[in-house]
Amino acid sequence: QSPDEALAALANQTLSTGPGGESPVSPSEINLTDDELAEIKAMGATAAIVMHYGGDDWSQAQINGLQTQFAAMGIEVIATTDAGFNSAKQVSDIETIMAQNPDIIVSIPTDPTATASAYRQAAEAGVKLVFMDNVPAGFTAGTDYISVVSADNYGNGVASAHLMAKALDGEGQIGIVYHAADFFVTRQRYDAFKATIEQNYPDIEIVAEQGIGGPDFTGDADRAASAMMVGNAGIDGIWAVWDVPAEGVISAARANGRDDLVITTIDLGENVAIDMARGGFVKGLGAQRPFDQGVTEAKLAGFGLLGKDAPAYVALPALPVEKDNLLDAWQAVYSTEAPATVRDSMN
Amino acid sequence: MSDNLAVAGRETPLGYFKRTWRQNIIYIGFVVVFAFFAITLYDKGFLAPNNILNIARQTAMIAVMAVAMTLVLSSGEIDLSVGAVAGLASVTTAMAVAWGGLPAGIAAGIMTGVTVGLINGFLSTRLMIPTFLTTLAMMGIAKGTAMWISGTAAIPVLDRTYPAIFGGGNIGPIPTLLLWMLVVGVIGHVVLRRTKFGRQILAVGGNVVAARYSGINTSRIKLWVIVISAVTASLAGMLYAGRLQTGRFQLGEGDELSVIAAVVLGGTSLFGGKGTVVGSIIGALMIGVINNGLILMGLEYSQQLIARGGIIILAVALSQAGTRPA
Amino acid sequence: MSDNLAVAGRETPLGYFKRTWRQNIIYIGFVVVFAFFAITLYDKGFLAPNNILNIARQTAMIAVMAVAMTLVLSSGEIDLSVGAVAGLASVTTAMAVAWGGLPAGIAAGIMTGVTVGLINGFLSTRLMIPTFLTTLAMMGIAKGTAMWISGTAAIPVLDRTYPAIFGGGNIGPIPTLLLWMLVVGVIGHVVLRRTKFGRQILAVGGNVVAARYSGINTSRIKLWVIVISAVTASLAGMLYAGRLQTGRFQLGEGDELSVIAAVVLGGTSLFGGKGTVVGSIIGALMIGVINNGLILMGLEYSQQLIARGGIIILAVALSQAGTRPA
Amino acid sequence: MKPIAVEMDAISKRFGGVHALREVSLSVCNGEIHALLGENGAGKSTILKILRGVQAPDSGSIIIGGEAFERLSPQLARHKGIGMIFQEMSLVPTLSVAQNVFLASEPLTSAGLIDDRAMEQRSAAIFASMGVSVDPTAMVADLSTGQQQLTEIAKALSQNAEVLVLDEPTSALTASEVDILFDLLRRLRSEGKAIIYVSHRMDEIFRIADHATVLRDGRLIDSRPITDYTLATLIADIMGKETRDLSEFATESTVQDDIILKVEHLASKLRRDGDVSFSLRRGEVLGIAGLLGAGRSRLARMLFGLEPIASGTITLRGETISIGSARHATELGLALVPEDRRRQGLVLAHSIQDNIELPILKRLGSTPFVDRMKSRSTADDLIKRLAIKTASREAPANSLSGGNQQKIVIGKWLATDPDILIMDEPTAGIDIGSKGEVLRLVRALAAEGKSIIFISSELAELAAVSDRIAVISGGRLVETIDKADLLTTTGDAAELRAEQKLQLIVQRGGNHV
Ligand SMILES: Nc1ncnc2c1ncn2[C@@H]1O[C@H](COP(=O)(O)OP(=O)(O)OP(=O)(O)O)[C@@H](O)[C@H]1O
Ligand SMILES: Nc1ncnc2c1ncn2[C@@H]1O[C@H](COP(=O)(O)OP(=O)(O)OP(=O)(O)O)[C@@H](O)[C@H]1O
Ligand SMILES: [Mg+2]
Ligand SMILES: [Mg+2]
Repeated sequence: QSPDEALAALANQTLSTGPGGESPVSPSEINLTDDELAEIKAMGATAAIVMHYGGDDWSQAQINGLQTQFAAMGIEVIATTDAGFNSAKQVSDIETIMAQNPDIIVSIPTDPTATASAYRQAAEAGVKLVFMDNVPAGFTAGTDYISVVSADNYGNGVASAHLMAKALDGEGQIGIVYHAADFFVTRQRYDAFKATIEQNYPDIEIVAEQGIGGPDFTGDADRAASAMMVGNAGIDGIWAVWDVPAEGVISAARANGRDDLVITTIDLGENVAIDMARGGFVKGLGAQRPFDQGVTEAKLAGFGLLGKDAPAYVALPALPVEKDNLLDAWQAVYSTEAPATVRDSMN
Repeated sequence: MSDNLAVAGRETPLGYFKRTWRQNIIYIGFVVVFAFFAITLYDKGFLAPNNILNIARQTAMIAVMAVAMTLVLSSGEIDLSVGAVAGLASVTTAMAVAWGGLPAGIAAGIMTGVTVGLINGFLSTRLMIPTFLTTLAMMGIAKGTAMWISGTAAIPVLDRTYPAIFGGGNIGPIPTLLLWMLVVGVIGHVVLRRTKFGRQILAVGGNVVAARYSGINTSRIKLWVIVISAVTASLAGMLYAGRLQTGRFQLGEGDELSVIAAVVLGGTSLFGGKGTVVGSIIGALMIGVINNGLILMGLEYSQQLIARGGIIILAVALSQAGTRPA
Repeated sequence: MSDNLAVAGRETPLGYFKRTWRQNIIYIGFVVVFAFFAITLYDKGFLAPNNILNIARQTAMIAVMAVAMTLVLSSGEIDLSVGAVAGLASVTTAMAVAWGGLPAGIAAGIMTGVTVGLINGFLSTRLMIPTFLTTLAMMGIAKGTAMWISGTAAIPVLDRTYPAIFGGGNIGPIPTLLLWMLVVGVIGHVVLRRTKFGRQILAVGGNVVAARYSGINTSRIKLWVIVISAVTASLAGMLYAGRLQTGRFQLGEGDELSVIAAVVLGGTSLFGGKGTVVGSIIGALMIGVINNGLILMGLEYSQQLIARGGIIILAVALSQAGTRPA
Repeated sequence: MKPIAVEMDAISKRFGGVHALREVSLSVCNGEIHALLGENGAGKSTILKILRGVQAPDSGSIIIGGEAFERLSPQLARHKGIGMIFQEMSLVPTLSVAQNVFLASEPLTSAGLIDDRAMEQRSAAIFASMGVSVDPTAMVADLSTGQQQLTEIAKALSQNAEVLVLDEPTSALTASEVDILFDLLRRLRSEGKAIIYVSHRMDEIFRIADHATVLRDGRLIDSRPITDYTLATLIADIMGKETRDLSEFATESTVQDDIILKVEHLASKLRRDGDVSFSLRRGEVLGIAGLLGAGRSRLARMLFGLEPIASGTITLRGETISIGSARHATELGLALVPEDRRRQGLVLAHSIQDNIELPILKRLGSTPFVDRMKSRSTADDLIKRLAIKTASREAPANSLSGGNQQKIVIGKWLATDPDILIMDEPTAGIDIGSKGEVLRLVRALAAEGKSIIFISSELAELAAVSDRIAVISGGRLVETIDKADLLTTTGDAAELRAEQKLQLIVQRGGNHV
């Protein structure tokens, strides 16, 4: 199987399975009728968005999607919080929000165990919970929460691996810059990338791995990638766990004069898009669809309000992005046209 | 950081107020901020008993650490490792509870603090390395150790009693976290205000040479203060573990700045010699109230950050209007 | 933070060394650390010219901010907002470059620093709010503003000249970042050591009352120092923007601690009155060398954290062995 | 009539409830040395600080060169030619001597940069012209109190001021430095400079001053040419009552037979050429004399465990001991009134009570808690006993006048009720009335069977209070003189002669060298 074939196969399948092993449902199946919409509008419901980390385009697009869809459903967003990867802060955020008795909370847990009791309180207070990507420990779909919408992080990890292999023609030395914390989403990407490379591409050797801890993920990645290039002169490619660290890897490659370095990553941020458009270091990335994901989550929250049966696990397929499909991919990811900065860089 | 030429004599109440505004500033500021939120957010549940208890719960760990930090700053030192030590202690406690139950967990938490404190103290008082450097280094060491022994994963606390004692439960209507905060606060206040040890801490921070000339064993005092700070940070970590039923290296991350901010806001000098435990707790609560109120207001995170900074400055500046030291 | 009873009179070289070890410690420590890595990592490219340049490049922003921070700490103040201001300046610069090209970008970056500096300075010197609080509040405000105006997104810098000047390019074999570091360092050194302004900074930090009695306008000096720090932080932000061809609120996040650590490691007192710019730059380089060396060693992130803490302590303690002040 | 250099008219100043100055006027002429006198807390430093622009008056005006000002700033005062030596030395401890001397008036190179070399040379020249040796490159923090005072003097001189204000410039100086300073002042007077001089040493006033202004409780009492005064009338003006002078303390010896402390061949680790041996009996006052930097304070520090000892033995109550720390020393029944009240004696920002409490914490109750009642009564007792001028024991130490601060330092150590009390320049800055009080106290303690080591640069009081006087030179104890040998005759004249005799010995570094 060539990388291209593998990528084509990916487009129509979702590799992740739900927390309870549920097989994924496509977001196209999540729909509200006009009557239902009117019913929801009449409720005057309120919602809160509780994020794990707000510092990247992915989070913003997700919030955008949620806000857009909630507005369409006549639901007021009364609070938005950012825990900066800190579970204690997230628990506080949930508690604080509970003072306002929201009807809906859409959230991504930083840590499935640490935040469980706070979500449990919310669930017991009758709040409709919709999760992104991951679910607190011990929660069962249908009773404790409505549904979880996943971006198929595993699938994206696989996609970025195939893209790497494609750009390297299936052989070479690569390095990995991963997130040095046991965080569900980034861990899935890492596992997927590594497994895909190891199983499918025996001629690609992983010669260096380096974790980064933040909060300055760009700088951390810059230092890590620089050291990889110094320590392994023959390194051909570096994978970064999301676009913000990837920018650090770009900067390191530039500084070290490694114009031939191949970078693949996950998440379609503006900067990596520009680099890709210019024919720079970023040869490919696996994109999530945060805007659609947000829209889907908002709709599922509506299911909850109506008491309508919702699928336990909804997943959006991974979207492999290369220079060829960059502009279309942008449209798919953000529901807007790619900005001029990206379009102009295409030539 | 500004030089107050203090005023003395048989002074008027106004004069007294002028002289002590830095001590009182926090109380005025706290009342102003609280009143502001109570009015603007009265329909959003800010004053709901549960929300007030939430603020207390969310602030408890910071407040507990702030009590010890008051002693540290009063003695003219600093401890940047508290947040990381809390994280480490949450991990060691959780691992020990899983292994040997409640007593093992408590012992592991406390021992973490004692060990870290002795290392910090030894480096600072024997090798004369400034505490800023020792505790900054310790911040990395503690965080790294916590990541290492836990494999960066969360360690669940399955024991039922542990969370009930440390941070999870309630006694009657009162959260245990609130009790911990009160107990630690009262002890800290009495120690600093009423005991010989407290007097020595302030003297060492106020003028270390004069303290030595007065027959005070200055390095022993500093050692004790540093150990107390680390043990208290561990306690905070144990409370985190109880509250979240999890030990994790990220718990407490970045708390050092919040803790020091609470203490300085409370009127304790960064330069030593002056400290008030009650002020520090109010300082911590004020930060908690601001965080809570801004979320309830429905502000975005970026706006919350801006507003928080602005409110802190306003609260300090307002309480001080017309009381510029001569 | 420890009290050195220094010895005076016509002293022996050893006596001189003993008295000044805190100033020299960093140089010894730096050599020790560098030698250690040069030996253990000689087959891993540590000494490769490119790696050395990488270290310089990665350290440049910290070093630039450390120069100004040396002045700030010398004057007895502190600036916790530098990291966030660097992030904000990277955003404003990038936005202005996109809007009006290179000159607009430079103007926007500098203006960001001037504005922040004047606000910090005004609050600290007119309203007498301790700089710890003003700059902590400003840290939140600057970060929030950067997030807000950029919508938390990265702002790409597409202009080609900008990165060449600020941080991206090389002049001959030398990275411009290295030049920036050297230029700022030399200016900072001369200002602190050889100008009246620098002398007044040290006087204000050493004894603010004596400085005022000597006819020094102490609040003007402090205001200037605070403004310089903010402008330098903005410059660092502009360098970040040039190096990464992006403005982003997270750039520089957490740098304040690294910067202060570099300065304190360099021998500047947190309590004012004593500062060395060269030491601060060496301090920054030492942290850079340690970070780089530990990654080259192939340690895990958690192990790096532990080792970094340990090495800093060891370096300080070693350089000091046998020179305990009496 | 000489031209008036500066005039202060009806100056008032309050600190909280304290009236430091009430409508005080002062006018100083060119070519005149004008003594400003008054007991501790009379308001001398306050009016001078107003003149120097570092404090603002509540009302009144300052007239310099015909121009009237409501208040001055430090910059303006300096610009108007007013230079000042502050009582509480205003040096930057982290800068070198030369850097302090030229602070805010640094010589510049042609490139506009500070010329440190020139600064050092010029400071060295100033010290040379003063006839003293201070290393211009030394850190001020490392200087002894006396050397700091010389630096402060050099700083004021370097400014070439028209009006030179000296607020107790000699409190840490010995007779020879005082002589040098006086020569300098006379020269400046002849150049037409106006000099304001504050001192509690009456002999100095009559030697140098042309005119005297006396303040009491913030009020102007009198201002007359010095020739109008006798010692008795001047003291009466200052104190508001007749006071006895120092000779009266030459009381009966209370020395007992048993030796409580014996020191043999003591040398400091920081100065290994030292050699001090003496023995101290119960009930004895041992005076220590010496030139500036002779090592008197060093001896005190060694005995109190604050400076490491290179060689020699200390035998206390018949037991050879090594004193490891000040804490240990206090436990052994020693006490030290250190010479630098601001650096070593007080936590300036803390209250009087808190300062007094520090060395006696052990005694304030047997629990870990401080017995505040007892602490309060101790503080009140001492405030009364030493006539410390303060509104309350809660006032921070730095709100007191210099002399009153010094009294707290003495007080806090008296409260420890030591067997051996070491006093290093205890009367520095203390007014003439209180000085008598302190000396009386010392004799009273001796009568109780305590032993006292009394270090002083003021030979008159040394002669008055001591049973024996040890002379230290270059770290060595070169001579011990019995009081009886100094006082061959009785009465006022003999007192002076004893003092002169003593000075001769001190200057020569011993009789037999
Ligand atoms: N900063 C201050 N705050 C409060 N009170 C002060 C302050 N400075 C001086 N005082 C008070 O003003 C009065 C006059 O003090 P001042 O220092 O002028 O006395 P002085 O004549 O110089 O005494 P001494 O001979 O002891 O130096 C004293 O009662 C003192 O307590
Ligand atoms: N706390 C201290 N620790 C170490 N050395 C000191 C200290 N204070 C002063 N010195 C140094 O010791 C030298 C001797 O000073 P010392 O105080 O012993 O002499 P002294 O005769 O008492 O002089 P003075 O009358 O000036 O105080 C001084 O020149 C100074 O450099
Ligand atoms: Mg005075
Ligand atoms: Mg002396």
